Amino acid sequence: MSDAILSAHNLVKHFNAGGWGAARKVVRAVDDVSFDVAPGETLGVVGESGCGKSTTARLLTHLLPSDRGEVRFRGRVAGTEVPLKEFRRHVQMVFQDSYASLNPRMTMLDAVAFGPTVHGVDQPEARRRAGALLERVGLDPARFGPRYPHEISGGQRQRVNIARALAFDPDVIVLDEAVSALDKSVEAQVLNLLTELRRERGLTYIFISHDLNVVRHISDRVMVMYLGEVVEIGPTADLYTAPRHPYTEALLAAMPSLDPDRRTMEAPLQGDPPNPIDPPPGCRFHTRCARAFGPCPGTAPVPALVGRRHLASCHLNTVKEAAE
Amino acid sequence: MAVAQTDIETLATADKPRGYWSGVGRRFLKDKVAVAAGCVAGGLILMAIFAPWVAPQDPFDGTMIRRLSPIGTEGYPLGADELGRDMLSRLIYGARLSLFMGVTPVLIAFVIGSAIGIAAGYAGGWVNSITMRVLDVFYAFPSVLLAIAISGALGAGILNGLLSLTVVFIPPIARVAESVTTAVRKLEYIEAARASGASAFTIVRAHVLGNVLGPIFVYATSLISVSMILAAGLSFLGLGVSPPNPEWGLMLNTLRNAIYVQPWLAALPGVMIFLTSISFNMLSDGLRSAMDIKQ
Amino acid sequence: MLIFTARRIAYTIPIMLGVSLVCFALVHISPGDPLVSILPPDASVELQEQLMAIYGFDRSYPEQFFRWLGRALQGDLGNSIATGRPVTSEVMNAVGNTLILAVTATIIGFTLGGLFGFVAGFFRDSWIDKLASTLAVVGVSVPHYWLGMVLVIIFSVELGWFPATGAGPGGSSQWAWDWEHMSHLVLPAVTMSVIPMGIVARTVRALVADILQQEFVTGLRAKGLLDRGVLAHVIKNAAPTALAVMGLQLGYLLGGSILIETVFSWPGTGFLLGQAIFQRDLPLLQGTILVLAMFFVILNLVVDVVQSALDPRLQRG
Amino acid sequence: MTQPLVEVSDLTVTFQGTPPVHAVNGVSFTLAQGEVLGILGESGSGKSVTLKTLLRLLPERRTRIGGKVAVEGRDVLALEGRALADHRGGVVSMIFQDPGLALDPVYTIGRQIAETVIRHEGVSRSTAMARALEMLELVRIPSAKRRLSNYPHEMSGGMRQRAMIALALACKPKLLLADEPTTALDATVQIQILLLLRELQREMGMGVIFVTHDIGVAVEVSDKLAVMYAGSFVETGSVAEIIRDARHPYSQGLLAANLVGAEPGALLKAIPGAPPALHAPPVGCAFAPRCELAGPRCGADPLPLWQARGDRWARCVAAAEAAVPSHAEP
Repeated sequence: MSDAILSAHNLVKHFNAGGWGAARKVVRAVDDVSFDVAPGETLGVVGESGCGKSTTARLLTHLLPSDRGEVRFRGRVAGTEVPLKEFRRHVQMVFQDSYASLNPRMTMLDAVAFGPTVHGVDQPEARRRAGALLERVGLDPARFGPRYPHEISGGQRQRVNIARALAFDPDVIVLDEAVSALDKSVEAQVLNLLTELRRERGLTYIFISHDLNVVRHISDRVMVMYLGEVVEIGPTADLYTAPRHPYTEALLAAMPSLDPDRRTMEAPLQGDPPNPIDPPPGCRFHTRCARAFGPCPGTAPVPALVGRRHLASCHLNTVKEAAE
Repeated sequence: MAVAQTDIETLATADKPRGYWSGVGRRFLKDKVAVAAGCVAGGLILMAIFAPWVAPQDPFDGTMIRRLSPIGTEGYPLGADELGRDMLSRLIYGARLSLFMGVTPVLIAFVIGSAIGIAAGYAGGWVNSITMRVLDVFYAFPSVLLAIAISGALGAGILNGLLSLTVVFIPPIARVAESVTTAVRKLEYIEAARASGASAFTIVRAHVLGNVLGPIFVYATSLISVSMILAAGLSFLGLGVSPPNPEWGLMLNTLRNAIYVQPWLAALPGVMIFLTSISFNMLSDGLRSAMDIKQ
Repeated sequence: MLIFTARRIAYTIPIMLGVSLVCFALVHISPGDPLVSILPPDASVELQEQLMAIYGFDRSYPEQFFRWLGRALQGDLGNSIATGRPVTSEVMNAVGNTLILAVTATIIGFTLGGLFGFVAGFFRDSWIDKLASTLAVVGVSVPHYWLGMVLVIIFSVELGWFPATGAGPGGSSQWAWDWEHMSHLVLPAVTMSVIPMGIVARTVRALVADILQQEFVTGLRAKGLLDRGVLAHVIKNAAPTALAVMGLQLGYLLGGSILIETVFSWPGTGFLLGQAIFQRDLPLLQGTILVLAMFFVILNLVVDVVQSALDPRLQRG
Repeated sequence: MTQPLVEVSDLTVTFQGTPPVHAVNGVSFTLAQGEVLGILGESGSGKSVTLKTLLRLLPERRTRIGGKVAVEGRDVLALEGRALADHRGGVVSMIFQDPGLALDPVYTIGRQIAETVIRHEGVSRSTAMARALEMLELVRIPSAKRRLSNYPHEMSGGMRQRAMIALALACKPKLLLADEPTTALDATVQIQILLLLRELQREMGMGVIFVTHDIGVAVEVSDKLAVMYAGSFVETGSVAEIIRDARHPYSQGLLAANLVGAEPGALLKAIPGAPPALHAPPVGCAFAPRCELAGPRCGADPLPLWQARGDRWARCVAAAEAAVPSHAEP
């Protein structure tokens, strides 16, 4: 898979959560995360709060420095082999909070035009391009161009944020819960826009969301994270129909059923996701896993191939005695 | 490719785009108290500028015959001071030094304090920690004490007074600037700007300054009132401005011994300090709510 | 809690060091020779050098600082140039008087300010709120030394109810809790209370208004609490912050009493400072300011610790 | 016919201001004892406002409420003072979207529950504390006894919501109002809370009104559904009827947007536009500007109703016309 457009290699990010010396608490936000994304594909990333989705997004886009590991763009290490400024042109990001992601003192046209001017495009040309992009995301530049963020709706703001990312003519866009704050009917509009743009421009998406329905709809492959680690990654259809990690199973079973005759009868997991400060040893999921056995508390499972492009980190797939 | 075109949400708000400042202006003008306070403050400033034209008498010209004439004396509507100088003219001329001594330190501290605070706030990390710890030392002095300590050590004089007040106001302004900048720095539009590949300098210029200077400025205006009281207080103690210059705090000091003779005359300069201080305070409150800043 | 207290104390030490450095520097930013006020104008160069050596002014700044700090830690702040008496005893005598004034003023100011602020915040936008807010603005805008003069004019000069100056009959500087002394306390304490009253009223109003807007208040109403039940919750939520503000105000008053003490000739630290400035008595100025600033730093420490003990939300460890 | 638990007729709620907001515009429904109604709508549809009216939690001075709201036959809009306070928490109680905000941060969980019990039942403090413990065990909080002395911020999100439920049910209310109680929770926690609510509802036999924007959540807990748009119910029916046979174009669009039966990767059938701002009460069908079936008749006031049963109807011209021959009887 050396033809990946973007790949993460053993990314690690820990945060200090206070305390000194032996009592020092460390949030293991992202711990040894590796994956790659093929050109033109959409990789969905799912997981609950504290699983490290958003930190992964910021590591991928180099908005946060990683403690260890590297991000490669077309096989070249970002930050060294690809200068950061160039890397940023290729990999863009859209955030969850459409309002906080726009400068309240900047008009929409200027917000979209800002990026290209940073990369040396002159002001009139940048504004012309910005106008065209606003048009493309469905906002009349004459009406919306001179507006400020508080004057437009959440859906419109998120369109502007998408236009701003597009202004770099990027190859990859990381969407961090980009549609989660929107109302369902508006969310559908923005999802459609994303689908169209992807077809039109051959974009690669990394689509982070807690909504398994949306991820299933938009992704080619899905990556499931738990407490800072990747537990399973595979083609959407395989992963949703035949998950190979008990946590993925639980997540899917926790989805409300949408069928009044077949309501969920039992919660797949009890309690809340544990705190990523000092996660359990061995398999991090073993404390909540109904099928935990011998090796789980002691040995951390390694990713194993369980199908075509389908990896899962679970002893159930690799250890023989699990069959009994 | 017109599919998305049909999905557009209708425009929810008014049809004319409005900038931030026009909204602030509209809200401010609706606030009658703030507008009135603004008019008084503006009037005082004009009075200071045009003192020679407004004042009926020479503020330095006194004669012992008129000394401590009561309020309402013919030709001297507000009476005369302990050296027989026209009170009204001295109050009018007093606006010059009093306003200058009150406003200048805040302006200088605004420039220096904002620079320190914004730099520390945007840099974050240990740069921030060290800067803030140093400022904490100055915070460990009550502001009145610090002002008096410094100008007490430096001795009387306009420049020493200005200097000590400036030193007093830099730490609080820097602290506000730091907290506002730190809050802005964590917002996603700054992350988005970083994701554009812009340099720190460009980001501060294009995205940070516009969003932090407003709140810092409003905070600084709220200090003008404190500064007026403190500046006059220094002169009242014999620091700051020296005689025979007309300055409200100094006038209050020299007239203090006259409270058994002409009590209300002696209190007049304080009325001016109070008026200035309260109008700047209300002006600042009005600005704050018009700009929707939570303190 | 213990860990927090220990850490907070550890954090205070560098601040104290910085504060003493600033106090030390005061003497050295002062223009002219620090000995000028005690030397006779025709002093010989020898005498001058001799005195320089006695006071240690001939050494390097860091050396002077640490020698001075070492002595200060042992309670020796030098001698007053004007009176020749030890600064420490002068300051300690005055601190007691200032404390009486400041604590009384804080109690008056906090009671009234808290009441006004609470009522204003609870009945937001009513006429009571407008009145209380106006009083608060007046409180923070009024030049308190002038207010002191006005009170003297009204209650001493015009009505003759209270004495205008001093802390006791016949210029006595020994405080006692009798009527003679208390009547001297009334005017300065009321004058001084105006500052914390305004600030406390503003803070409490904002605090109460903010608490009332939080969703848990809707939750309290939703579970059927009556107004007085809700009130109890609001008070408990507001108390830690309000008490912290009160503590800080007490500190400000201790340090900021100089103008009011000057107006009323109250024999406290402020009055002492006024004398030091007037006579250019730098050791006295330096010592008084150091003691007051240390008081303030320690008060801050106590306020922080008490606040974190009272407020379960502050999970400091 | 027995008296319904809740009877709301022609409820209107207007927030005064410049401009005013007509948040609820003529909502009517009834809820029987022990029934669960899900109200489904997007932000600004007026679903939470409708809910809060049942407890009179809207700011009195800025709100105009019209119509009739009765719980157990008592006129809620006429309650004052102590009677209103007895109604709140005693007869009707509520759980909120974010228990981290809805619980008092400086009181322990035990005290907050006990306080409610003392207020409504006048029992002693120790009896009330015993009840609090009982309630925490009922909502299955592990080591409940220890949790009594916890502050809200010391608990996880799911635990806090359980504690909120314990608080709401402490005085055995007849009606529980739930305002998006699982929206802020993680998926695996959400389903636990939904199941708990379902179970407690069945055990205690109370009526529940459950407001949510998530169809899946509504399906898991509700018997009946009402779809709300621009301050009005546009369609009601049993859960199965709404999911399988939605008649109102907005309900259909909402189902499509929730990806019910959507083909992966394909474009969705999205509703264009955005909801109206409601500065004036809507005339005719508020959804018409976004509706592909809209015609001139959609401006009619009152709008024609398609109705199959008392509580199975849709307020839509197109639905009414399409169904005229087959659904003649009420």
